[in-house]
Amino acid sequence: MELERTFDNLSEILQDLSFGSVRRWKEEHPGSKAVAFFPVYAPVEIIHAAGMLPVGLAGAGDKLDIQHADSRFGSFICSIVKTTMEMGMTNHLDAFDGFLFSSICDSARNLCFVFKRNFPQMYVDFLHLPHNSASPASVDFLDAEYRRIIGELERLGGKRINDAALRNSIDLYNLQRKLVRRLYQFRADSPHLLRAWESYLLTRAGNFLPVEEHIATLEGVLSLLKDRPGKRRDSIRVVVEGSFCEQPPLDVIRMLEAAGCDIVEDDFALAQRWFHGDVPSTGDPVRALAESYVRDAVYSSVRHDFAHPRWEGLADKIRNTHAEAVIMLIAKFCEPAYFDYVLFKKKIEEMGLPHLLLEFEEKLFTFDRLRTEVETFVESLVFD
Amino acid sequence: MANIPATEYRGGVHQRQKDLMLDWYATLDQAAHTADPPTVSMMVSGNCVELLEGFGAVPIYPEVNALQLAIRHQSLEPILAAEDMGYAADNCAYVKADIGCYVKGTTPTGGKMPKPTLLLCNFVGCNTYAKWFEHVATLTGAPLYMLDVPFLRGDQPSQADLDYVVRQLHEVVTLLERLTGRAFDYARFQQAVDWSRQTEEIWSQIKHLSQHVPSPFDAYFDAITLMGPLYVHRAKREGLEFFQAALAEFQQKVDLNQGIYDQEKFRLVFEGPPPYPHFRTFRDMFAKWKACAVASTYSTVGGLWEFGFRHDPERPFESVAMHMLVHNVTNRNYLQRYEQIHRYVKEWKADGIIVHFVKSCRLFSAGQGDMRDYFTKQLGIPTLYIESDIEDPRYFSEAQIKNRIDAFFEALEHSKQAGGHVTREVHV
Amino acid sequence: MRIAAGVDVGSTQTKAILLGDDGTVKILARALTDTGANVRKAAEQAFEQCCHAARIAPAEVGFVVGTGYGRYKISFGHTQMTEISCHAKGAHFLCPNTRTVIDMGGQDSKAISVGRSGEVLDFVMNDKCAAGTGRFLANAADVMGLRLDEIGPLSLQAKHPVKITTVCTVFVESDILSYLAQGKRGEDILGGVHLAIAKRTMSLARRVAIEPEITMTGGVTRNVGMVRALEEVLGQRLQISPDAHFMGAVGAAVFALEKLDRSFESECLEAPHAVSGRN
Amino acid sequence: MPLVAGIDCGTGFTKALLVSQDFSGEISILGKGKARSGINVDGAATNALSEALAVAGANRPDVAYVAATGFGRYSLGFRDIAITEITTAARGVFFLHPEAGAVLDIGSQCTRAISVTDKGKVHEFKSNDKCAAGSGMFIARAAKYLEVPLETVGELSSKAAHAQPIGSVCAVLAESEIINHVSSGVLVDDILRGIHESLADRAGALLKRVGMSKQLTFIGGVAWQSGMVSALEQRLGVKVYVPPDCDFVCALGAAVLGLRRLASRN
Ligand SMILES: Nc1ncnc2c1ncn2[C@@H]1O[C@H](COP(=O)(O)OP(=O)(O)O)[C@@H](O)[C@H]1O
Ligand SMILES: Nc1ncnc2c1ncn2[C@@H]1O[C@H](COP(=O)(O)OP(=O)(O)O)[C@@H](O)[C@H]1O
Ligand code: SF4
Ligand code: SF4
Ligand code: SF4
Repeated sequence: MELERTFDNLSEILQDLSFGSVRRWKEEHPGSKAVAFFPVYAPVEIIHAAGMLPVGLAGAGDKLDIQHADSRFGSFICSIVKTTMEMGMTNHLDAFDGFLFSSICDSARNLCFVFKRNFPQMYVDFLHLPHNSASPASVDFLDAEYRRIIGELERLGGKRINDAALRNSIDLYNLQRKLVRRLYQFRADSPHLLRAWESYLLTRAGNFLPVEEHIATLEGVLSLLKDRPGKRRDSIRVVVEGSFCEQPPLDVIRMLEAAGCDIVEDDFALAQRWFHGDVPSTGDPVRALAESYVRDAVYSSVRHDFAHPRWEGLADKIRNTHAEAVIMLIAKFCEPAYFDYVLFKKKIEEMGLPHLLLEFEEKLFTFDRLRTEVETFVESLVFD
Repeated sequence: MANIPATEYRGGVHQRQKDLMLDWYATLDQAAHTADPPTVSMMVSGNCVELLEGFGAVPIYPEVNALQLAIRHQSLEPILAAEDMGYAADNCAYVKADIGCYVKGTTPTGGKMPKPTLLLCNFVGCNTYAKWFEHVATLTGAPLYMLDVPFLRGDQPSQADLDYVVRQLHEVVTLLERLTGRAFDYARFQQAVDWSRQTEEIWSQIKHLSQHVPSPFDAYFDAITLMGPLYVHRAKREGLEFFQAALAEFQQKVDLNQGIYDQEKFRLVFEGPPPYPHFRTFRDMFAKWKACAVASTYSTVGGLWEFGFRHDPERPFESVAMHMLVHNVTNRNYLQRYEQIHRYVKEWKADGIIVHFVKSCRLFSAGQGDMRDYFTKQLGIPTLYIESDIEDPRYFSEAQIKNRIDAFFEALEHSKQAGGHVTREVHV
Repeated sequence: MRIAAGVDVGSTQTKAILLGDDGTVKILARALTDTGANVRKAAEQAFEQCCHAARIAPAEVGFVVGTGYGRYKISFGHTQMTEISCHAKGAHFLCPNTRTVIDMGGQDSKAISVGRSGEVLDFVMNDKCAAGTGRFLANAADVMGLRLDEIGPLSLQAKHPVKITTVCTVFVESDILSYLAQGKRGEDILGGVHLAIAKRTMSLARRVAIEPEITMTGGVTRNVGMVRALEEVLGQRLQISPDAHFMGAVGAAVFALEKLDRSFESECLEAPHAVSGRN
Repeated sequence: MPLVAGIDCGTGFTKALLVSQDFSGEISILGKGKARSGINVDGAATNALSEALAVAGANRPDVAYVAATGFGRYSLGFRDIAITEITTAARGVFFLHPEAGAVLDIGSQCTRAISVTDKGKVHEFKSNDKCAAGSGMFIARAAKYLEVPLETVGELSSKAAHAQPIGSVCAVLAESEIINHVSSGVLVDDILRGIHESLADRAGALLKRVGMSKQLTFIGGVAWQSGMVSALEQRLGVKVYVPPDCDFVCALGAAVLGLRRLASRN
């Protein structure tokens, strides 16, 4: 019961496009700012250490009609870019004082500058994350880039960000990521006790809850899960890959499970699992963050490290979770994900696993087509 | 085949350009057979061809191959081959055409393409480059260096940005020394930077000639002809001589008050890459209205020199880095592009802007709607927005595009007859 | 009296208008016919019908301007103009305070920002995809087993309009069928369909500066459901002339009359067949 | 002997097929029926089933198990199981023709390519779900515009001498292109041939992605059209086999799978 209530609660917050929880936080912390970031690889620790609320915005889902944004972003552009623009143009983002974008793809990058023009009252910045992990110069560069952002945030917040605060933030987010990893481990071991849409809600909550609250929620849920009743079902174990940025509708995740998939790994709301391990909180914290991004970040289609290719990362996931199949769940018009599909596919085939490519949009109200494909896929694996 | 439109410029420049490019292809063919000279594959955008001169290495530009395929109506087949491998309908078709060629072992000229000594991904703006090079590296097994150029967040790069790029350039030098077995010839590099400086000066003068009414050449369609030598030969004596001759030719036309039409009726600024698979058809749609491009952003992909930047032989590495960081349209942010276009409209005396949305290329096109909004609503400059593709012949709907272009000119003609520019109230 | 004609060869329907000028300009006759496969014939037919209705010989018509997607096929026309210029011109002629035109036809929709003398200041059209056009509505009617003129009124009764995922003219059928299979009411489905198109059209139209008065033109003006849905999304009234469906032809005829006045020869006169589907 | 019904609730037509299995394991087809789908899935299915029952000389209570497939499978109230039309297409084809290899299914709204394993399971499949261009409905509309009956489309296209290529990617916009061709005097046969060729090319692209074999089994309503068959053979260089009741293949596959489920239940 308590678990169900938590999930209901979270899904409500998730769908609240007026960002009541952010407004409430600002009321409780007078004079503080809220800074939104585009969902992948933002230095949340820095925003947090500035005494601000970092909020990961992953589009508006199916709750907002696009009526203004496609006059700015035309055809062949993914939906998250358009709904984010739409939220801005319809005053849904008034609770935010800043918006941080990063170098993940051309659409998101151009969105940053279109934002700058359209919303001059907001602090809008672009973080260049290095793509050359092989060069030692990368860490120095990112170190400087983070310090530039720190300077901007200090200007915005009117106060300095000190190392102690930054270390404290790093510890908190380390703990948060550890709990999320534990949640994923639990799901991989007992997919019948924790459904993917539930773990999705829990992870995604990390995007908008204050980290302290998110930690408490995760701890609460983890302690309750152990005793949850449940029965193993006849399903196939799948890894879902490709929705690291734009998020599929909750119903699509539910549909995958209803069609007979146990999702044992995924990259939904990747934000909460950026690093493989902990960011060191001793020594220079800014440098530690920069080092962690360059050396220890989890792969995704928008991070380039040719020495540690993404397809090997996927292979590891498959092996670690003993998955039987892969579902590539890609947002329509997400160019980085579609490029990677080719190399992922090659790897999956080399491993002798079946896979299915599915495309989604944030706004999807009828699922017949997708469902037919998933069911066929499952039928081909279970029927003899 | 369609006849050559009367408007297409066919002076001596054209023949010399052809010869230069054929030379280049011949060298690549030779490299494919003898592995000499060394070849470096890189992107046109903000390319660092000067650095290669320090090794006597030759650039391979996958984009130039891709555009040659499209112009010769050969792009669909490799695109389909790539789609068979799993590339999506919406992926950049430049990449698909190039990958398709690797798989099929063909080139647009029929010659052989060498396996590059180094894949140097000069990551200048376009995220697709990074994918492209990774994919070619996996396909060919050629070594890859990802030269990460920080995107311009403000108007100018920071010292950290500059240091980062310079350090990587030095890493590339070390890597190339190992791969080619040749020592880096600093003096030759410096000389190359100096050739570039001089070529750029001439190129900039050429681009300013189109400020003249009538413009002596079309700064979109004709400028593309000049882009090959600009990227391949800029850092060589041949390049400089080519552009000197071109300048003389165009200057003569200016002196004679010759435009590309008997009477130039409209002056335009073009934004976005052209629809190469339908290049002629597209050009004719403007020729019909005697409309001439006086400036274009696409012709500044490789470098933006008309506003003053020159390579500097005194600071060769820094100036190469600065060129990659700031002085090419792809690494500049969107608002800087608005400014660039706006300057063109004012200083090159244009009547309107053509925004060509290219489905393949989000670098250019993601946000062009906002650009249109800015120019029409904020500045009141007539702006036409049309969609097709740079490489994929399937996305060109002739009747629809023609319809829009005709309507645009009907409106422009009407307001010109009514006296001067289209006037409209400015809304903010 | 000087007589001029405008023929709008649309993708779905061909419209012709005869204008007479004996000091005051007035519409002498109108004709409407399905375009069908033989574009040239449809154009001739509409033109002849007009002449017949006005009891004049075709030779008495001093100037004919063709417009619409099939304009290059008109063998008897003197010149062609794009339908964008013509809709603006027509709207200005019949509703002189028009500042914005929203045209919804069979295969495309467009929004035009119009200057004080009827000139086009700015325009946008839907691209590539026929999604969200009159054809889309016709398809929806087909799937529901209704006549085209029934769906508009029915959609007005919607209480809980459904959400439509796709606005693809072809795929909308499976959306509709799946809602029907779920037992949704016909009016709610149609309400959803109309609303989806209205939103799509408005998001297109917002690309030009929308200023009152807003005049709607094209065949879809006959669909009251669509008109209401657009007004709702727009939050403003639309002006709809009784000749809204003929607006392109009206504009073409006005141009024709002007040309007659100035005996003006366009420099861009193009021979039929200049554009073929082939590249 | 218990009967098993396979019912394919398609977007255009609902097809019902009755099978039974004797003690040696031999499966025989006893009857089939077809009805327009429309809004009421149960109604259409009942009509189709009644027709099949009449052919089989059996009554409703004889039907022990109903396997539903096709677009409306979940809306069929009296089903025992719902299976996707891709799985049933593979099974149906495999039943008729075990060396099938690859299956191409072109229905009103969807084109699918399926590769089948040597056990009759789906190996891989791809469908063109982005855009309706290249599906049966496109042909049906073209036929309407060209004012020729759908039934004669195949024959006309087979006769064509100079195929007229169709460039548009959109089914709707392709119509205006077609109209253009007509009015510039291109023969109807040549246009239809062009349509078939462009469909064959699209189908070829899908087939390549699932792995094409030398043999291709072609089902779905469009398989009626001989011109499409020859276009496929010509453009793809494969031997195309069209099962006699190509529109009942999914219903058959459903029935066959239904028999298995019934057996495992008993
Ligand atoms: N009586 C009617 N009731 C409702 N809609 C109609 C009616 N007549 C025509 N339409 C709509 O108008 C469209 C045709 O509009 P039109 O402006 O003539 O298009 P085009 O110029 O492209 O031929 C049809 O697709 C249909 O949706
Ligand atoms: N008698 C026929 N002759 C030729 N083609 C036909 C015939 N009947 C149907 N078709 C084609 O088949 C398509 C319908 O195929 P079908 O497999 O029944 O679709 P679905 O199962 O999706 O309803 C039609 O759109 C049409 O193109
Ligand atoms: S969904 Fe893909 S294309 Fe869209 S913003 Fe995210 S990474 Fe970029
Ligand atoms: S996305 Fe654009 S800039 Fe990038 S490779 Fe493709 S065409 Fe070139
Ligand atoms: S989605 Fe539909 S309307 Fe759009 S291009 Fe495809 S067939 Fe045409």
